[in-house]
Amino acid sequence: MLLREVEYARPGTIDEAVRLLAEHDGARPLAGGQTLVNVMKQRAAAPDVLIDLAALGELREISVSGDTLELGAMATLTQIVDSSEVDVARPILAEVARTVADVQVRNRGTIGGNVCVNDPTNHFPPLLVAVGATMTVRGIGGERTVPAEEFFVGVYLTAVGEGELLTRISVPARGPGSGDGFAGVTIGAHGTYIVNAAATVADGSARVVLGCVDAVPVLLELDQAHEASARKAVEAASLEPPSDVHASAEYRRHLAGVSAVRAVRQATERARG
Amino acid sequence: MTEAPTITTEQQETTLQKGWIGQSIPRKEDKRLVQGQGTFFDDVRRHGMGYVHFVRSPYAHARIVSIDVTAALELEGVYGTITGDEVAIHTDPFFEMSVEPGGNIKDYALAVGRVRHMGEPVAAVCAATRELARDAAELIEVEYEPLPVLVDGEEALKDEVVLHDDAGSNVVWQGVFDWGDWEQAKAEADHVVKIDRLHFHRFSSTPLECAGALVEYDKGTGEWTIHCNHQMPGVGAIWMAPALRTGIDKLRFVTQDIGGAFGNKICLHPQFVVLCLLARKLGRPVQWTEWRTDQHTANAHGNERTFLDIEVAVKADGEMTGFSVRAIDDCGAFPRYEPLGCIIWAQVTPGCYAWRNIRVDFTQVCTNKSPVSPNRGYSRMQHLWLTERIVDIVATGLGLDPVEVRKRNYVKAEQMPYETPNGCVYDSGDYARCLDIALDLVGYDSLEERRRDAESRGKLLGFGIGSTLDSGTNNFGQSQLLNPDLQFSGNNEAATVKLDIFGEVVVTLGTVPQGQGHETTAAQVVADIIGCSPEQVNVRRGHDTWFNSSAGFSGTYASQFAFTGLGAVKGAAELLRDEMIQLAAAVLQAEPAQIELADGQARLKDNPEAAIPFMGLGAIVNANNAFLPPEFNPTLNHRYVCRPHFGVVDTEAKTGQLTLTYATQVHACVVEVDPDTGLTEIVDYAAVDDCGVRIHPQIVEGQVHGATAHAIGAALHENFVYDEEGTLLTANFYDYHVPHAMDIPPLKTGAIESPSPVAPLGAKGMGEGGGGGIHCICSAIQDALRSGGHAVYVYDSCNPSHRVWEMMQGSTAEVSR
Amino acid sequence: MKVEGTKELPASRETVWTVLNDPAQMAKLMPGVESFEVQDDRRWTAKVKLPLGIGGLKMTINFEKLEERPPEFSSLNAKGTGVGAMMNMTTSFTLSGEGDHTSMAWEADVRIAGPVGSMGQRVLQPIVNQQVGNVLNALEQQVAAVQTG
Amino acid sequence: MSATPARDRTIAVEINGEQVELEVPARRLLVHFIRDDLGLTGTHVGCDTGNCGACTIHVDGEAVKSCMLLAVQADGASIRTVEGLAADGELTALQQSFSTHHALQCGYCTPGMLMSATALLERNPRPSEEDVRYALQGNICRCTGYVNIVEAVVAAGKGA
Repeated sequence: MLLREVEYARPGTIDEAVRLLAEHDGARPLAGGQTLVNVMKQRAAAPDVLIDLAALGELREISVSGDTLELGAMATLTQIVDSSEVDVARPILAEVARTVADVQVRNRGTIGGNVCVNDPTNHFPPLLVAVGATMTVRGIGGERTVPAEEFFVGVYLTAVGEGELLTRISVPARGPGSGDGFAGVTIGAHGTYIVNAAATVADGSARVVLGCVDAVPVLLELDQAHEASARKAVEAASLEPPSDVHASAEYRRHLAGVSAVRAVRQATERARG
Repeated sequence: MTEAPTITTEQQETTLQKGWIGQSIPRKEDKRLVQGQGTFFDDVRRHGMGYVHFVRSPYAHARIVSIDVTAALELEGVYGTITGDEVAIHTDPFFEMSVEPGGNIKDYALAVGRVRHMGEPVAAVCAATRELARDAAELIEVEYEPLPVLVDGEEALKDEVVLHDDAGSNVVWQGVFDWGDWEQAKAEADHVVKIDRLHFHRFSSTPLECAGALVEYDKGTGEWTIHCNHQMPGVGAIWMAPALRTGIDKLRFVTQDIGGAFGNKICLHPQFVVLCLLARKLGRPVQWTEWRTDQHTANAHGNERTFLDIEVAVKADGEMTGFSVRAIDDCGAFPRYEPLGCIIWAQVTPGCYAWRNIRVDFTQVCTNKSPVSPNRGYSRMQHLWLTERIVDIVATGLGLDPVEVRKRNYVKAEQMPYETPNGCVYDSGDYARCLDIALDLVGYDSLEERRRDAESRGKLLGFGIGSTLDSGTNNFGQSQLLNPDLQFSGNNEAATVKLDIFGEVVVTLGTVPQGQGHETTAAQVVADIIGCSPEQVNVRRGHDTWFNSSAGFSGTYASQFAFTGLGAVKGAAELLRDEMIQLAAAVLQAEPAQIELADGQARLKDNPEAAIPFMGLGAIVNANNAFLPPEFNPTLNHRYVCRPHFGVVDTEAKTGQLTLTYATQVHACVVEVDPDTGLTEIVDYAAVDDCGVRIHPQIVEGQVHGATAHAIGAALHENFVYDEEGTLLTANFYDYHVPHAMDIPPLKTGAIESPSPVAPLGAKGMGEGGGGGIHCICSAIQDALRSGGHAVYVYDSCNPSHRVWEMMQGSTAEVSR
Repeated sequence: MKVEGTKELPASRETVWTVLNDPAQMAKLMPGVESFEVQDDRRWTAKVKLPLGIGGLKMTINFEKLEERPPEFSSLNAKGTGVGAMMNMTTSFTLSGEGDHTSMAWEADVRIAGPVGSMGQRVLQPIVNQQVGNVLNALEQQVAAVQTG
Repeated sequence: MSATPARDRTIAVEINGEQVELEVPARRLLVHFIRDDLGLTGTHVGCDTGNCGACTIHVDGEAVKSCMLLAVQADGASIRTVEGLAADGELTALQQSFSTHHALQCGYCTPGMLMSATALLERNPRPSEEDVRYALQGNICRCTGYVNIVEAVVAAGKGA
């Protein structure tokens, strides 16, 4: 409950934030803090300097440009739930955001934080891979983009390097005849996922992404958006999920199949309209 | 004796009209609590206080090689430290209740030489701020040498790894209870149903407020004041004073508002002794707040119990005549309140049933897990789960209807009061009627229709019943059935009631309320007796040893407030009433029989104009008493100790009145299991309660709701699971999932009232419940899985999705007949 | 938790042995080493910060060589102390192969005690796998560097 | 707020309508700032992982868990705690409803529940039972089984 000593700064611009991150060894960006502060309370991880991104208003913006939904990394989950842009462009994001933790956490927790933490049970890593999101990362030398598929590197590890900042997540708007689904099994209603699966269906094919079964989201591309092919793809993936108190590896493997099928079913139904 | 019970359901509510008693008046506690004006222990501040942080063992079992506090002491703002070595010098081990070998265990306030469970405190540090105390705790270097770890109760019996060298065995207590004639019942049975193994898991009520205290030491008097949330200070003092080598008069416990306790705040004496030593050593008030992870790893788990080699004697017509079982109770690293759990279950030996021949071979062992402590439904819940599992497994195995088999075997209303094979007396009740109401509430008639509907949606529907008793008012004499040398028997509770100068009615309690609304119900009782409104009655918040209203067993536990707590209030109020009448008679120059107390006045029954307000009575005695005759010396200040009568237990036959009142709770539920995931959803739920006279029906219903939510959590999620290294895997609310608002289905409640013939107000204790929700959910999951073609018996009390799924894959307990 | 595997390396057993048994070279294999101190030829200490996205996990790790049979087998014990966690790892490797090819069979038994052990169970396995992967990649590079250098 | 990292900060917050300025260590949680530094002990702590919601307060009108924020993060914010609900001593309809419906037993979770429910009612003055359960998901109560809490909030919404 009681944190180690830490230094705190609240820069006013993104450039300043990036500079501070680069200048200070052991500096971490602080977004909503709904994971980071908790981890610091356990003293499990202890950043030396927190760079609070709260004052960077531009990182909170949600907008649509052309066929792309642009989410500022500091957009809160509540913003995403309430956003009419999200509702029009890619409603699955709001639908999933609505089931993350609870109101209080959604009020503070950000989409950028959710993906940068990359806890294997988090909602957005598999979803963003499924929808083919692109992540924009800013460093002292400038900006680069990383496809979501390459963004998640390991447990608690992403492509965001030391001294860098995730600034924007770009999600293609849902096209006609396409559909998204999300399914899984949680511990209690809206609780931590034991296994989850996100699916997008377009033109008869599907992308299914499994969460909680490996260090990073597992992408399965299906030629045919069928429940049976989803089941087969999960079997073929020879998953070796971790065991814990909530699920054995075997049970997780089974749930991966069930979740994939359910997500594909939902996505297919929606693709049909 | 027994009036026709009244029935209430959600829709319609009728209550006994007896003045204030029986009315759901607004609680006196609420106004402060809804404004954040309650005072909980962590809200108490003192000048110069220091914050304490415990250094805890990361290992489940290890030898402590060395502890170095130097670096911690060098940190600026650190006031001091304490280690096990100092504790061993300045205190004696806590009193143990067991006979040998458990009685030889040495339990100190901090680990001495060896740690026996993850999270066990090995040292403590006190500093100027909370954060600094934790910083300093990190600087205390402890070197451990890990030892082999024991996490399984059955394994413990082998004594290959022994936790306590002083005991020489992991067995704390062992004994056989043999009532009736099991062998004969078995010989005469038409079926003997055998169940190899059932397991009741570890969980606890995890009150939202963790434990803690602020302790002040008065050097001049040698007295400690402990501002805390201990729920049983009477017994806490009995543990602490001898350990601290002082008298009970030197320990003052003060509680105010308490954020729930459920039995989990009974075994706080080890930490409190450390605080007492630190307060004395450092010469300043010290404060300790337990954090959730500490609470989960090292405070209070419920007893884990494994039932082996169960045999049940059943007649051809479905009558069950007895059962035999071997029980292994795992109490964790230290017995503390144990081995009382080895006997408390015997208050409900036959459960709700008329079994006459029961044999229980009971063993309690230590393992490298958190010590246990009483937990809502303490020890009886485990046993009631056994009886309900037996009934459902027998019914399923023999193809009997679960409702019919219950009704056939329940103790009948006309048999009340009913003496159990071990000499307990079920005072009143009508179990079959409670069951009928519960069935009605969950729409039992339409069950098969709903089953088909669920199947059409790919779900397996199941129905289950949990019939339980909440035995209230502990006879401490039952401890003599475990250890005949113990000098404990009976029970008691105290209260005072006084009338002050301006007519204030002030009540103090020995009980330690934690949400049960004692201030309100005590005021209702006093108001009815002395004739005023509950608003006029000021019931002091919490417990204070200096109130002089505590007795040896003071506290709030064992579902006994309605009996002992209110019994004490009633006794004191009646003494006050009698004196007020005498005083009024003297002043009004009338006979006492002519006086009535009503509307805050003492007046002549036949001439209400001739009245003295309470203020007048209070002023006469306290401030204007010169005219009273010398031989008449009223005090208007009365203390009463309620001492229930149990009689003496028979230590040979192991029989006796172990408790006094038996509230009934019959639960019924309908669940839907998802065969693809093993997830269970509760789609209908009803709890029917019969606790005799309900002083405050709304509070009673609230307790029923709360006990049900605990049971639902325990049945589906809450589980303290250890890995083989003794690491607790569910040390926080992430992994130890307690139900939130979306997890609890709408609960239907019903009630009947079978007044207790033995309780002072006809009211039975009922707060604990008997874990009815666990029983009925296990029962319903079994029904659901069997309806899906899985020939399984639910063998564990906790059934999260993975276990249900595993059962569907074919793993189950062995049952034969 | 036990993890094991084999790694094929395009170098002689002697080269691989040298890399694995020289504390200074070994330090380069481990992730997030901040300082490294050699007590004697059997014992050394490293201060590491495991680089996790949520902030580094700091640990002081004491290594002790248990057994060695050059150039075939070596085992060592590593005891790590960090806040909220105690790590205890016993690891060993067996080298085989001829000429410029070495096959390394390795195994490790990792135990984490304390609150982090409680909290981290579902991620521990992937994290350990990940760190092992890093170590093996680093080993490959280091071996290559020794060969060319 | 400065962009130079520092271990201590002087922060200014408006709390229940009053302006406060105080130096705090950067590591101090907002809940401890509120309880220990400001003495507003109505906000409670029930866990150490952000699950229980006993510490729920409003920051700039939104319900948040004050154990998952640093005090320095609240610099410049407007805060409302349970003490700010019945500022004039007159219970709000929701507080009254909690008492009427016996929506509290020990009262420890109550301040957080009230803050979550108040935030809900401000956004949605007539919530359904389902809305209420959804909005209170982040608040654990171990006494009531939530039945009466849900009832109390629904009733407060209906103006009952």
